[in-house]
Amino acid sequence: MQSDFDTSDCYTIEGKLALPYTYFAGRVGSRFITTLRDQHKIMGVRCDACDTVFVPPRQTCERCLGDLTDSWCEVGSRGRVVNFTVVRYPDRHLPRPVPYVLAMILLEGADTPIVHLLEGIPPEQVAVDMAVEAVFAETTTHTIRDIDHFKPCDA
Amino acid sequence: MTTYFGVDVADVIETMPSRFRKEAAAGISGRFGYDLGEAGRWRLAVRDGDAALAPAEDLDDCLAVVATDPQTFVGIQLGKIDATEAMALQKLTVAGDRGAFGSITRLFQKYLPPGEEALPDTELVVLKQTISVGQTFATGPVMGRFLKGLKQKKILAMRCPVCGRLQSPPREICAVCRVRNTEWVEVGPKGEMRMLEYVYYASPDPLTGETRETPYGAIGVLLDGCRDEEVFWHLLNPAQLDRVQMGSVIDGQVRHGSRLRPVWAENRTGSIDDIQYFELDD
Amino acid sequence: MARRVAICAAAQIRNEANIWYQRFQGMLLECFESLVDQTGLTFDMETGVRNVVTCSDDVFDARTISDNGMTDVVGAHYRGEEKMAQDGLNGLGYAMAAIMSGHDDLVLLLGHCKESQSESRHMCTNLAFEPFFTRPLGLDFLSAGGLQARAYMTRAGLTEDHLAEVVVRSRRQAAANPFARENAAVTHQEVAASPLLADPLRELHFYPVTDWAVGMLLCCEERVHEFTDKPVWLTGFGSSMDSYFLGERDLAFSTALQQAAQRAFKMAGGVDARDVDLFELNDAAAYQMPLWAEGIGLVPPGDGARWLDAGGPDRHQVNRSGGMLNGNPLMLGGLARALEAFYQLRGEADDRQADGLKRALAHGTTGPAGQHHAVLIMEN
Amino acid sequence: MARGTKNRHVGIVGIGETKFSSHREDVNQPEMIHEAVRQALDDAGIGIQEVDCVVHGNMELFEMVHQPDLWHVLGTGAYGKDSFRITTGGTTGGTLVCAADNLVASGMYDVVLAIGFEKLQEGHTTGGITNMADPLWARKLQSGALTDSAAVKLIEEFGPERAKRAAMTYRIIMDQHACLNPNSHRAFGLDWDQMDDLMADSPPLIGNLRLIHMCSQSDGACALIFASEERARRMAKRPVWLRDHITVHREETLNLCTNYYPNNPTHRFAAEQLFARNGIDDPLDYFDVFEMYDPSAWWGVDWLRDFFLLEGDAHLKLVEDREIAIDGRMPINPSGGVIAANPIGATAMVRVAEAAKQIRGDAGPHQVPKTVRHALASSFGGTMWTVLLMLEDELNGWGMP
Repeated sequence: MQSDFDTSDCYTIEGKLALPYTYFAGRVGSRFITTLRDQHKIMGVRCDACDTVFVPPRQTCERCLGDLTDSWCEVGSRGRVVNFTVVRYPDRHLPRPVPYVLAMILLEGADTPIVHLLEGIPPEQVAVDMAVEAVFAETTTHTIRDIDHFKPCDA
Repeated sequence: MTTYFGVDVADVIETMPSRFRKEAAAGISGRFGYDLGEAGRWRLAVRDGDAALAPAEDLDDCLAVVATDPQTFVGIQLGKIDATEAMALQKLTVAGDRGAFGSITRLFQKYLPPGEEALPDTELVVLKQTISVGQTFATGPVMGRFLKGLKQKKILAMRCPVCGRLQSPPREICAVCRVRNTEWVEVGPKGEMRMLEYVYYASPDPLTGETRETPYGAIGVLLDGCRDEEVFWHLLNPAQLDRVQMGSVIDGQVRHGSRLRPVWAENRTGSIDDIQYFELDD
Repeated sequence: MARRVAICAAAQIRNEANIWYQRFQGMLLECFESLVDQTGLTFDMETGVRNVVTCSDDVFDARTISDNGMTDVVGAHYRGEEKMAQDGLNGLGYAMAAIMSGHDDLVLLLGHCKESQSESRHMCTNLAFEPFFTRPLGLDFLSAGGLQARAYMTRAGLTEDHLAEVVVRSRRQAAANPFARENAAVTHQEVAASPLLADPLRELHFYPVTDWAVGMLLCCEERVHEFTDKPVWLTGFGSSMDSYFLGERDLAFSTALQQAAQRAFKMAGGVDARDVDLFELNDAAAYQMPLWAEGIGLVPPGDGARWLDAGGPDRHQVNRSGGMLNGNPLMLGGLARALEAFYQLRGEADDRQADGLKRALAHGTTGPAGQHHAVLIMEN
Repeated sequence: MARGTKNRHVGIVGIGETKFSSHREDVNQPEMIHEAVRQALDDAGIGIQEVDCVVHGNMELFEMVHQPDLWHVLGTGAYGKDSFRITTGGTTGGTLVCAADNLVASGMYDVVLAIGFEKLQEGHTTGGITNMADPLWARKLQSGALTDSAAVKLIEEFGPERAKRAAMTYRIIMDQHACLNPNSHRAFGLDWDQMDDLMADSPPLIGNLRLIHMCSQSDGACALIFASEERARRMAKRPVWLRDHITVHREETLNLCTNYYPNNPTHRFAAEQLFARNGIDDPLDYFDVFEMYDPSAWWGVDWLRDFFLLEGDAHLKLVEDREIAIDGRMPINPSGGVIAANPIGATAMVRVAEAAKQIRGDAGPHQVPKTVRHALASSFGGTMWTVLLMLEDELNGWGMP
């Protein structure tokens, strides 16, 4: 602050940015979520032109704009950790009390890793390349958190 | 009965209790009327998570009554007709407590014609949430001084040093002259009604996330000491919405509006709420 | 060939942790008044400013159409105003186009962001993640940075010591910058002991909450003499967008930045990083300075650690301002880089002035872990 | 053009518009955007690899996705390309067109794809617009973009009977146009014999502004492809040239009684400036069609006077004589306009898209019957902001040295 700035009339007022929202997953996203919810299967989409299996799914290939609507393939519910971080700052938007692990997990059969929660192991023991498997949620949130978390498993 | 969009209107009505989502209805009770023209009049009684539907001649005891023709009713149920548009066209009206009726309509699962099942791959996933992030809004020295004035029941304005325009609430600058406002003056607190926005439409207040009560009147008051379009924006006592007269100036012809005075809040903190609203200064 | 474009003047307030005593309008007005004082610019419809480009953000301002609140304080009443809703460096790229096209002779550019206003800037950046697959996991720009930090540090052999050195240097450089956020000087030990936020990122590895406002006047070649005798020419601009999902990017090497830089170099007449005398890179976190240096082609891919060990940042004049790491708000990190390059190229960088400068590069990023990059080449 | 000359000419070579609708549960945001992008690319007969730069805009608090162009890269085609995100409230679609024009004319990019969209079903539109107001004062008072100030003004000047009839006449003509446009969100099939009932009985929103007068809340996207003259001539059968554009904003504080404001209305100011610098003396005579951003029937009627620089009741007469109908002297919104479909971030771009289609002569059932050579398109947003754009079927030597 400049030293000559007169702040005698300055103060702050608390408020919010609070508005209701309704998000639609669309046909492709919905199929992924309902399959996850009802069958505990994780689906990907395959772009033949880019020779890539993408998870999460998308209707259009981001890279070549090819239509991927009907190019579903199932990927495994097991995979390996390719990267991770430990979230240690508490905040209201976080799904868990800190600390918790956010890992990038490459599922069997997928070419692109997804980010998810890794639990069942102390954060300091998490390592790249470890094998993990999905633990499915008991109640649906209609999001990727129908996988509750991933946990370590035998390779 | 008749079919619309290939669906028997009776089936839509009679499946209402079975489509009622008990789990979502906790704490909601009341009677709601459906006046469906040639498809009859129906009363839906909701209590403690249960719903009962019965034909009824008299719907006077209902919290809200929706009146529409059977075709529109079925169309809305099937998602073929938009309810808001039906209202715009007068094909659907809601008498009584619109808000309560709105909450009831959300308690039914979507109607599916016989033989159609909700297949997993046709289900379209929806995520409803209110996003709320706390904010600390700065007043800065200009708005701060104005808001502090309200604490002392004073309405302050700033005057442009070039064109003399008054602004209240004040701005740091006069947009027209592109110079800082420098001079403070006290205006009002009484004034003349210039403009009334009679608001029927209830919408959420983003500062709280709550839905506003309607009707309310947002008003432009020409405070004493101000001229032309230097109006002050606030609320009108909702009980006086139909009693005020707007003023105007057209081609120099002045027509005066109702005289208004502010009603000050008892506990004033230096915010817009320090004035509850304006009311007629009889 | 389109006409050339120059920045003629710049103004800013100091970067601060919490400008609780000013509305953003007041912050912008100080910059606006300074630009008018410096240049005598007018808003005459024939010869004055008719177009203002602003940079701000609806979520950080908690305000739909955030530019609506500032029309008066940026002089745009009854004139044009267009809001760049990306890092402000893109605003400079767009302002260049508006002048080169012939549509405008002058463009006033003003930006602001008050990170301190919201309860948590991480809640704001969490909203940049879509609602079904990423937002529910609590991802935000800090945790995305944690993931990128590990990926890059592994690839380039970066250690905690390297990060500490970047932070210590940033604080040292910023101490010579009177408009930099006031931060305590720190030691390597203090950096290494600061709390972990998103492993391997520590508190001091990530840029602090900052409020700021800035403004510039841009002008076509023909009329530069009306406003300054020290124009800084904008000679190249390029940007590029990477994949959205973090898993689909190479977090350890930014191809988008490489593309953005190549486009900017090409436009500037086919130069490359060796032809640039000073670099300002948008390092929201300590690991990003070498990562972005690789992206623009200053450092071979994967050589970040060796480059730091060899004193690369000082040798190549990288982030003499202290960088974003010392504290600039999101949305303005890249614009702050261009501002430093502007002062350096004019020889007005006080105690941090570099010698013999002809050409500088300013870099800006938008999105988590640098999804979108913009590169601007500036010359005196 | 400004005071100088345009560095090079810019043509619209591809047009894409989704169907507009109150609900698009079947697609997410990037998927909906992609529908328009795909159409525009196909219309231009090019692949995404020919696009150099993507310009994107909407209002992010309507859907609450921060910096949504980052996510939307899944549908926009911006991957690996230069891209900008530029927004100006309701005028966003117009601003994106101005931006694309500047970006191509500058020589920085040869082919630019501009995308405006909104998925209003995903948020609360009125709440979202209310949130544009100052948090310490007006946010408590405003209710979205709903205002009957234009009604008050017209009623004061021309009396309630004439004003209300003019607004409803305008409304019915727009609905008749909307019925011709397969992309319309709302097309009721209103008849002239419903006029009295609608004037009396449509649910009131604010004062004399009734639900029937007001624009819809729509989902939809619009994409336009712009190319340099050289590329455009090779690409499109018939490029539509963007001649000039002007943007006029005004201060945040919006006083409700504007009829004695010392400044012109922004729309009028924009029109005066734009027409003067392009040598157009009589806009009503010069232009063949006008796609106006008309958020309500009241505003539509009121603004005709400003955009065509009319005096007295000339604008009312245009409406009363139905000269604004598709086969009239000055067809207004043959598309049905904003009352028929309003995906806000796309709306202003749809005006340009529709004006361009009229010049190409391939608007379909809502093609204006006469030859269209000169088209005008407007945008509205913020607190009475204007973007006004001129489109031409021929270059005619304008704008060059």
